[in-house]
Amino acid sequence: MLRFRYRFRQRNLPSAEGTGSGPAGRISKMRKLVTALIRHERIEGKHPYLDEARGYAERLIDEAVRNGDQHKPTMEIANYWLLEKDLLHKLFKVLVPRYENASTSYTKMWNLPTVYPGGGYHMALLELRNNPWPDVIPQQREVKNNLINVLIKAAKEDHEKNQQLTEHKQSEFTDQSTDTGTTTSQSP
Amino acid sequence: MAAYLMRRSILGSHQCLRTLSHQEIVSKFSTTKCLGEIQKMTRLHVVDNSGTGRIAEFTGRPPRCIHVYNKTGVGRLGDKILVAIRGKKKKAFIVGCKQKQNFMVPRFDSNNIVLIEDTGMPTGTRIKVPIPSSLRGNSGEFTKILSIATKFL
Amino acid sequence: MAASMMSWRLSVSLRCGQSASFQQLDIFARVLAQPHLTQLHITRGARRTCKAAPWLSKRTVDHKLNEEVLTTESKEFLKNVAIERFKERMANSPLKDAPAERHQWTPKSLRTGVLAIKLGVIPQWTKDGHRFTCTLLQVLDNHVVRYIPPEEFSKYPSFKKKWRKNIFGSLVVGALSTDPFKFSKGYNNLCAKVGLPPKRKLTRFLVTPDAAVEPGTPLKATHFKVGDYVDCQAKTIGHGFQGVVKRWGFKGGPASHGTTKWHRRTGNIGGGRNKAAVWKGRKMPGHMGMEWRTLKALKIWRINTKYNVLYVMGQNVPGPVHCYVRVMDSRTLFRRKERIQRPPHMPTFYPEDVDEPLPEEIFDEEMFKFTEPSITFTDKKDK
Amino acid sequence: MPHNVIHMNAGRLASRLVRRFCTQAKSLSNSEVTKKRNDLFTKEKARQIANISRLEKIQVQHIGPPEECTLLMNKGLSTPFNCAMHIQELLVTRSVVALVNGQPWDMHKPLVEDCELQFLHFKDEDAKIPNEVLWRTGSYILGYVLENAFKDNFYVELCSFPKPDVRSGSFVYDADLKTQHWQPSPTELNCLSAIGFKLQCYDIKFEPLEVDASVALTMFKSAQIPEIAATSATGNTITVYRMGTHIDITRGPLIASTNLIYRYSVTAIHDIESPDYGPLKRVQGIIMPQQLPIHYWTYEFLSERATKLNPAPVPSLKSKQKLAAENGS
Amino acid sequence: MAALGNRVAALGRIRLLRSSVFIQCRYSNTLPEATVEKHRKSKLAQDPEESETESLVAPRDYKYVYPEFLPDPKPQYRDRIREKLEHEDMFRRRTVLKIPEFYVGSILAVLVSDPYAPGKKNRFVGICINRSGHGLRSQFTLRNVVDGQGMEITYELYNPTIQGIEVLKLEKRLDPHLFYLRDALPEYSTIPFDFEPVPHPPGATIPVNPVKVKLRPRPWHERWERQDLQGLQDLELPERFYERAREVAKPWEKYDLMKQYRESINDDDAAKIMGYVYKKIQELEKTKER
Repeated sequence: MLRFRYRFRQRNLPSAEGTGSGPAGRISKMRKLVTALIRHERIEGKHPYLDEARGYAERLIDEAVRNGDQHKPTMEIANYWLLEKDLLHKLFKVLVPRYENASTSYTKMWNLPTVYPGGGYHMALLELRNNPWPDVIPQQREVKNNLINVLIKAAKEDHEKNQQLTEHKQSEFTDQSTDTGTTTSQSP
Repeated sequence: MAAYLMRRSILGSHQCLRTLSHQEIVSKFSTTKCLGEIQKMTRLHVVDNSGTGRIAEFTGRPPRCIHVYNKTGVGRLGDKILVAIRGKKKKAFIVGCKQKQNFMVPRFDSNNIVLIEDTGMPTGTRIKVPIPSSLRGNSGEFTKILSIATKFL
Repeated sequence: MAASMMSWRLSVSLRCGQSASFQQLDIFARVLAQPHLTQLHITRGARRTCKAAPWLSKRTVDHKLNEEVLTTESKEFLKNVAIERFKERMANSPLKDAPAERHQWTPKSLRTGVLAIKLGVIPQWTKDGHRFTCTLLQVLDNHVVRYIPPEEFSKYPSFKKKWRKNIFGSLVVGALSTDPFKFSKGYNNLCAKVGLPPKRKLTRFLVTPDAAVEPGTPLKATHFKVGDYVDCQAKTIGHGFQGVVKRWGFKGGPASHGTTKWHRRTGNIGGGRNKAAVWKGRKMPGHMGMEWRTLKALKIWRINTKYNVLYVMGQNVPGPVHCYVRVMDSRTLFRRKERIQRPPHMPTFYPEDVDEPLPEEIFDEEMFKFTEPSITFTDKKDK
Repeated sequence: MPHNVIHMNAGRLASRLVRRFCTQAKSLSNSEVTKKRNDLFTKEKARQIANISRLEKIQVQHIGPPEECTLLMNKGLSTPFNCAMHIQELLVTRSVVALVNGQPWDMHKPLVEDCELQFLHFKDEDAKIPNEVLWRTGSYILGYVLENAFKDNFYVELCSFPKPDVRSGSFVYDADLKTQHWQPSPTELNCLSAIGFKLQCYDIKFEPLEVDASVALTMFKSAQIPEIAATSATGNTITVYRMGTHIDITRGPLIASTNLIYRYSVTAIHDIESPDYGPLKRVQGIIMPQQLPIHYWTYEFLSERATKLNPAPVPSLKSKQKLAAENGS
Repeated sequence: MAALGNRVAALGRIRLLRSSVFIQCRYSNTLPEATVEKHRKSKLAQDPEESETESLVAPRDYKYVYPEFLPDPKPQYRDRIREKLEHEDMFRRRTVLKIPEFYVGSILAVLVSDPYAPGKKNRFVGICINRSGHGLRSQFTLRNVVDGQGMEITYELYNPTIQGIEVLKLEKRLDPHLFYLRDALPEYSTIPFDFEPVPHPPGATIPVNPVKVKLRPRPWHERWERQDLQGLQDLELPERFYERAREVAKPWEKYDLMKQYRESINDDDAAKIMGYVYKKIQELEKTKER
């Protein structure tokens, strides 16, 4: 199951490999991109192309994680998608253990600023999760100690204390009421 | 326009030609599902035992629809149509369609008709193939067709 | 956010005539610097506009307010506090009770509708084996947010001239409760007045005063009865700018036979002679879809009280799956006598009205229930 | 100077005591007093600047982003604010306080020796010092609000405010409002809040000035001043802060400018009873900085908590003397 | 003035952001499915939906035994509650009518109520050439040749007029559909109405009928040579047909993982649905035993 928001309809990318390359050109381009992604773990390019390639890469890793390298059809698929055959080893021996217990998507995508004067494309960056490269967005400051969070934390402690108090009171109250209940029931 | 119509006619005819002549006459055109519907110039298959129908089929010139007596121009089950058969105009009822049908209603491999006279009496005395059971709900002239049917499905 | 802050600041400085020796602010110059307030005229007046009217207070707030500054722990705590408070208020609110005065239904009274969500289309069968398709509409978490009586409503700027004055009040119904952190104060307070959490979507129904519902009352699918006829109003699927063939179903031209550049064109758009003009209402290319459309007089075949789902006749309720649909009593004169004999719940259904709780599934009499044995036909003569 | 000693306004305790025992014929008003203090402050500041006869240079080592550098500044004249102006505009606009040799230092307090300089702001990972400084500023501004909010025939006497405690949820100013039976309505509280809230529109600097105890005495006529002065580093000086025209005693530091404020509310006014000063009003408030935009819901939730009576100690002469004695020893 | 500068800069940023907001024009006034799901279980709602009990793990072949329970894979039509209500209806129907396991290629007899038939019943026997549809819409098509006339009837699986479905011969064929029987010789789809039921022991594997069908010469309904069909004999066409078929073939579709994903219910969802079906089916069997 894909764990990112994919498009309901695929982009046809009619000129993926030159004008008129058609669906065959599209899939060939996708293969190159997926191979590059598995090889380098972080690639940069035009947004629509990477967005399409992302789905294929995710599905490929997903199949590999599900079925392992003993499953023939999976191996056939991997053999098709990875143009450089040494990557088969990487897929099954490096990436599968890495993503075995993943609960999120296997890849991440970032929008890059448009270059001027570029080709007018939206650029993007596609990477595998937990790759060895430095983070795309550096680690953010800790916000734990800012004024708002300090105040909220104190309020939370207060709130918990109050709740305990009220619970305590309620339990006393219910004890009394049950007592009275028993006495009234006994009286007749 | 003439060429257009001619193409239509040949398209419509191939099915019954095939049933008749045992694949001797083969249309060179590809066929599509949507043209299974009965409209003007569609070749049809006579399923009663009338002599006219039998001869028409035997000579390789099966009847063709030249008018559909409804508003849409597309003949459905139980519709009355006008056919050209053996150089004459004759009326007929549709008792089986090749096009897609509703659930529970049979779809046939050919467009079947039963010829009737101008008086409304069927020309034949027996229908050789099964006809849809849903036609039994029809009333009026059609009851005479039902009376000569042998099998309903 | 900035704009609302600015106006607030403006009001503050006007209200408090504090004689400070500081240099006075050039407030109006700063207000004019707000794009939100100066570029308004462009956004309005189009047939389809995605933007809210500028005089309405801003609905949502910048997500950074919560995302960048707060820790997840703080966010969770605040959310829990919000849930606790609203639960408490909703439980204790005296407004939930039935209003003191309840009127009888008359043919002239107009009840409120509900704001449902379209779930999809499934086939169903009648008892005589006839197949039909139903649209499923879920009434999800609907509440009456406020009621404005006719006299007051007639003075509203949004009151349209075509409505007769002092006859219809306005009843605001909200659907889908959500946490208050997404929205601005002005928007939150609309619901907070009656102790409700802010609603994701609000809509307004015209009602007659005798059908007014107390604000804070939840509306369920049981607002309607099985066998009622309703109107469904929703926004259709957008198709963008389309030509006449797709938009109006024109025939276009032939594909071949020497045709050049005349395949999907509209042809002549105006007559000659006396009427040498293009008449109004001429079907032309343009934006298709994404418009409010009403489908009228749809029968309610079945109600699921557990999930609050209405099974409404027809597969062509406007809009895609998961769109908002305004469902209200049909205003057509369809089956009027029947309606008088069998009046609807007035002003809405209250659980106190019935002795036993309603069953999970309510069916129309003519409808086939799947628990029944297969349909068998018998001769009419036998009966 | 030990920083975390009692952060109090010496207030006008003495004047209050004096008036209590020697009835004055003439009634005072806050505006008159303010004017007088401003004159004195301006005069004293001019005098101090005139004392610097020749310019001496000091080396200031800046630590932290955007770059580490050494600045050559004027001794006794240049402030951390001036240093920030040499480095980057961001530091000028967002810095709350400076750390000079590891000690909190006002942005507008002149540097006196070679030092290491660091700028702090509210989004720092450890924002304890800026938070406390802001909380103290909140109390200081409460004083400004109370002195300016009332009509001229009410003479508000400010008493003191305790050490800032952020976790208590509110900051406090204890004062004698001369209206014991007055319970402010929510609208009136809003009016009070608006005075503080409006300050954010202006870039008013908080100017610290160290004055001799005698000068402070003429400014505030307080018997407490010598005691507070004794706790200071030199033993005979008092730090006075001016914001616009408002002058108050506090040990500081305070934030750099009023435009760092985002929201400011006076949340509640409680009655308290002091053993030495009699019945007082405890005014409470809450403040948020511009750098931390807050959703109104969160703010209202926090201000609701700030309406509860703050558990800070009630001002009394003995406690002050005791504390002063402890700090002195 | 620095502060003013700051705020103007901030305003500028907001403005930029606003201009870059993507307005979804096609589906306006509509919520994403995830949002609707969130609101159904929201604690702020008047009466939030209870979280579902854990479903069982169904046997692997359930996906093929009960294919009609898998919903339409098009994401824009999917909704959990609609699917659930639909499934409930289907199970109610299954308590009344026994719907047996069958596949494309099996021989079935269907008994239907017919208002016009003398006994008000109508029976048809044929070979199942197609199964399609999802949920209550699921349908199957039977084909037979009666009196030399080929005919097909499409039935809805959950139509209440169906009185009984009997599997006369349970088997599979080599292809997912058998539409090519329309162009085959009639003997391949001729089944007598008194076809004797072939018993199938419960639990046994479903036999696959390896019969290869001989087609009549062209013209055909479709270009069968272009489809990857296993159950056909050599088509005896000139070489140019095969050349053209090779030209238009799309061999990559076998490996187009996203295309397959979009056109089917993914494994996780299918497992969840089939777990629910398994649970319900077991309950059904228990009630029947009693």
